[in-house]
Amino acid sequence: MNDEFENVETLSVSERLAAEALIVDVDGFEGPLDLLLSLSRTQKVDLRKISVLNLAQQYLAFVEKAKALRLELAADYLVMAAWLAYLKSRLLLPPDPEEEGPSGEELAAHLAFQLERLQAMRDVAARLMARDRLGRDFFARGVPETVERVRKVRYTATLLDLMQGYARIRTRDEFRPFVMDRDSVYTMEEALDRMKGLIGFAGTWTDISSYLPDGWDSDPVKWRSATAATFAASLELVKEGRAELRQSETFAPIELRRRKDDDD
Amino acid sequence: MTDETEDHGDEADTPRESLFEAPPMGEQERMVEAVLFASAEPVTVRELTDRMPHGSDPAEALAHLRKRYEGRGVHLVRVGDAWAMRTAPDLGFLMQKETVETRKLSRAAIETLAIIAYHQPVTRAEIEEIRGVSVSRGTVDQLLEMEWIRFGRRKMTPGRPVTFVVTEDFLDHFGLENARDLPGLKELRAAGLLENRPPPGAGTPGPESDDDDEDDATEGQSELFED
Amino acid sequence: MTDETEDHGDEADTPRESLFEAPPMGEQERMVEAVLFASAEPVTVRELTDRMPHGSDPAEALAHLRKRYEGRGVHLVRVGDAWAMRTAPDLGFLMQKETVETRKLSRAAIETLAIIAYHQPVTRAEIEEIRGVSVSRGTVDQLLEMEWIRFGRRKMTPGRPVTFVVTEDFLDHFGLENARDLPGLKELRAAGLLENRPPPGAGTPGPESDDDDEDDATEGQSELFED
Repeated sequence: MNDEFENVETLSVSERLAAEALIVDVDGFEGPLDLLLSLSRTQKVDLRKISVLNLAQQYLAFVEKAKALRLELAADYLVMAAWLAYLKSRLLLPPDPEEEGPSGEELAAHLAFQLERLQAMRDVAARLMARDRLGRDFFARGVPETVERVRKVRYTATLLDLMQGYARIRTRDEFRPFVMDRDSVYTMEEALDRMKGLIGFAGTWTDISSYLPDGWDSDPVKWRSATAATFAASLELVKEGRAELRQSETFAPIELRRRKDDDD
Repeated sequence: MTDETEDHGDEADTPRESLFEAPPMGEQERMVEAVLFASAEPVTVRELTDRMPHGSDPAEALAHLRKRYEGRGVHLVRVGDAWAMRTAPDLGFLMQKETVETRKLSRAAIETLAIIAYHQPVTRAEIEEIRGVSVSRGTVDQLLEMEWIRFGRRKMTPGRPVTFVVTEDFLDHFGLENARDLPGLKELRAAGLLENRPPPGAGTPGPESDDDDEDDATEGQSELFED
Repeated sequence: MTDETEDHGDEADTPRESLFEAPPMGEQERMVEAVLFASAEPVTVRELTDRMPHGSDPAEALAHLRKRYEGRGVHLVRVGDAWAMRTAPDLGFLMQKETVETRKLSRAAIETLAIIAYHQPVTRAEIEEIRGVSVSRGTVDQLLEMEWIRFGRRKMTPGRPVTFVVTEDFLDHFGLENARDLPGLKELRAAGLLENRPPPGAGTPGPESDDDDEDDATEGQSELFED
């Protein structure tokens, strides 16, 4: 718009003022329909009796004036101008039976309808805004008591739940994963440890039962475990080449001694 | 097994409530009075039913209460499906201290609001068609933010555009029982100014003319405006 | 109260030349009603006088209004020097929206509860030993809160740990006369309650295998309950 002003510098002051007024006017309108509605008021008749032809002429004159002042009108104003020029010609010329599409009268009627409808909306908007309004004319409770939302959770369980729960724990105890009861078990590792310590002194054949740890010969369960472990450990020592085993006959005591060449 | 357990629980619950008789109507009236009085927002009958003792009839209590407050400094008003207590409008002058400065609405916003109220459910394109200019996003946003409008059902027309309708807050703010009470609504309808008239020669007939879904699309509107 | 009200009234009565006649008392009552309703804070007689038309007598209007609201769902109450409307105290329950949600007790809570019931008085350490997992504070708190368990005597063992026992409420809820009425494992099995095989790997294989411990358990229980 400022560029336009530079171009109008040659205009007289009054012309420029007029131009500015027009800009303000155009800016003040919310589009061509708003401008048309405003122009239609100058006809001072009921909107339903408005002369659309006159209105079209008024609008076109307005646009001409703007052009003369070299004001740049927004595109939609120019589109409307073109459309109204077309409408004007349709209204002025006798209807051409060849031509398809709506008649000039139909187009004019619709424009009149649009204007009337827009005006109606403006009227009711004003009536709406003039109503008694909450917070201005009538009021809500000043100290609203908030509704407390208490969410209570009630837990339930039945006797059955309880008993099943208990049964679950007890049976879990009974059937816990199998773990060897170590109390009366003498492992081969233990026997091996013990025998490795003692074997250095076994230069002569010795019954392996003498290698049993103290206190493991009275309880039969313990004795069985210790004997088995000691025997297995003896075999291991032989396999390592550190000892020799012999048995004179079936069920005779098994004897063990250090290998002669195992000096160190 | 679990089923049995739950059945058990239900049995314990069901008979308990029906053991109590609904309180007398006078008492119910007091209850409705207290609840509505305490709330700044309108309260629905449904909500009242939920909060009052089993077997209460808040609708009847409301009718009694409304009568009782007739002509008083405080009124019982209906807002859509809900009820609220509001000071009598003629006493607004006493409440300068309580007056809430409502945000100044632009002319565009006011017109848009009116169009939505009178034409709801209405699409943005329809609003633009009526105003003859495009509707700025800000205008709609402002109205949405104020909770005076909300999205309605989509139109059953090509593109299934969203529609806008006014809210209960809108009704509350403007002291309307429902959208049917909008000022001048009847006259506008009689004058055919609420019709969605397609421009002649637009080629495509308007959505109303031949769409099977027409009822669906306009239902809300007719619902609101038919009586 | 009434006296004080009248004292305040004096202030209002102090002659002020007024060009206008005061509105009728009924109107004044409406005004006071509206102001008290809409005000966010209690309103003093002085404030009322300032707000109302010249020559009004808010103290008298208040007295009328107070009478009018007697026995209603809303009361006129005095707060210090000022007046306010409040919902009747007996209707406070309406201002609470209670939603009761029934939830099944968690497995951990049920197990803990069962151990307490079967082994009471029992310490937390004992519960943990029996369950094989530590007992969360929340679980015990929850049971205490539900008033299904309570603290029992301290154990006479090092550290004198607290014990837990079940309550009357617990017995009521489960329809037991006595915790000793709880069935032993043998009975549970007879009732088919142990057939529910937990998924493999849960560490609880079928019930068939071991009968010895069952008796043990029952024994332990009665032992515990004997004292």
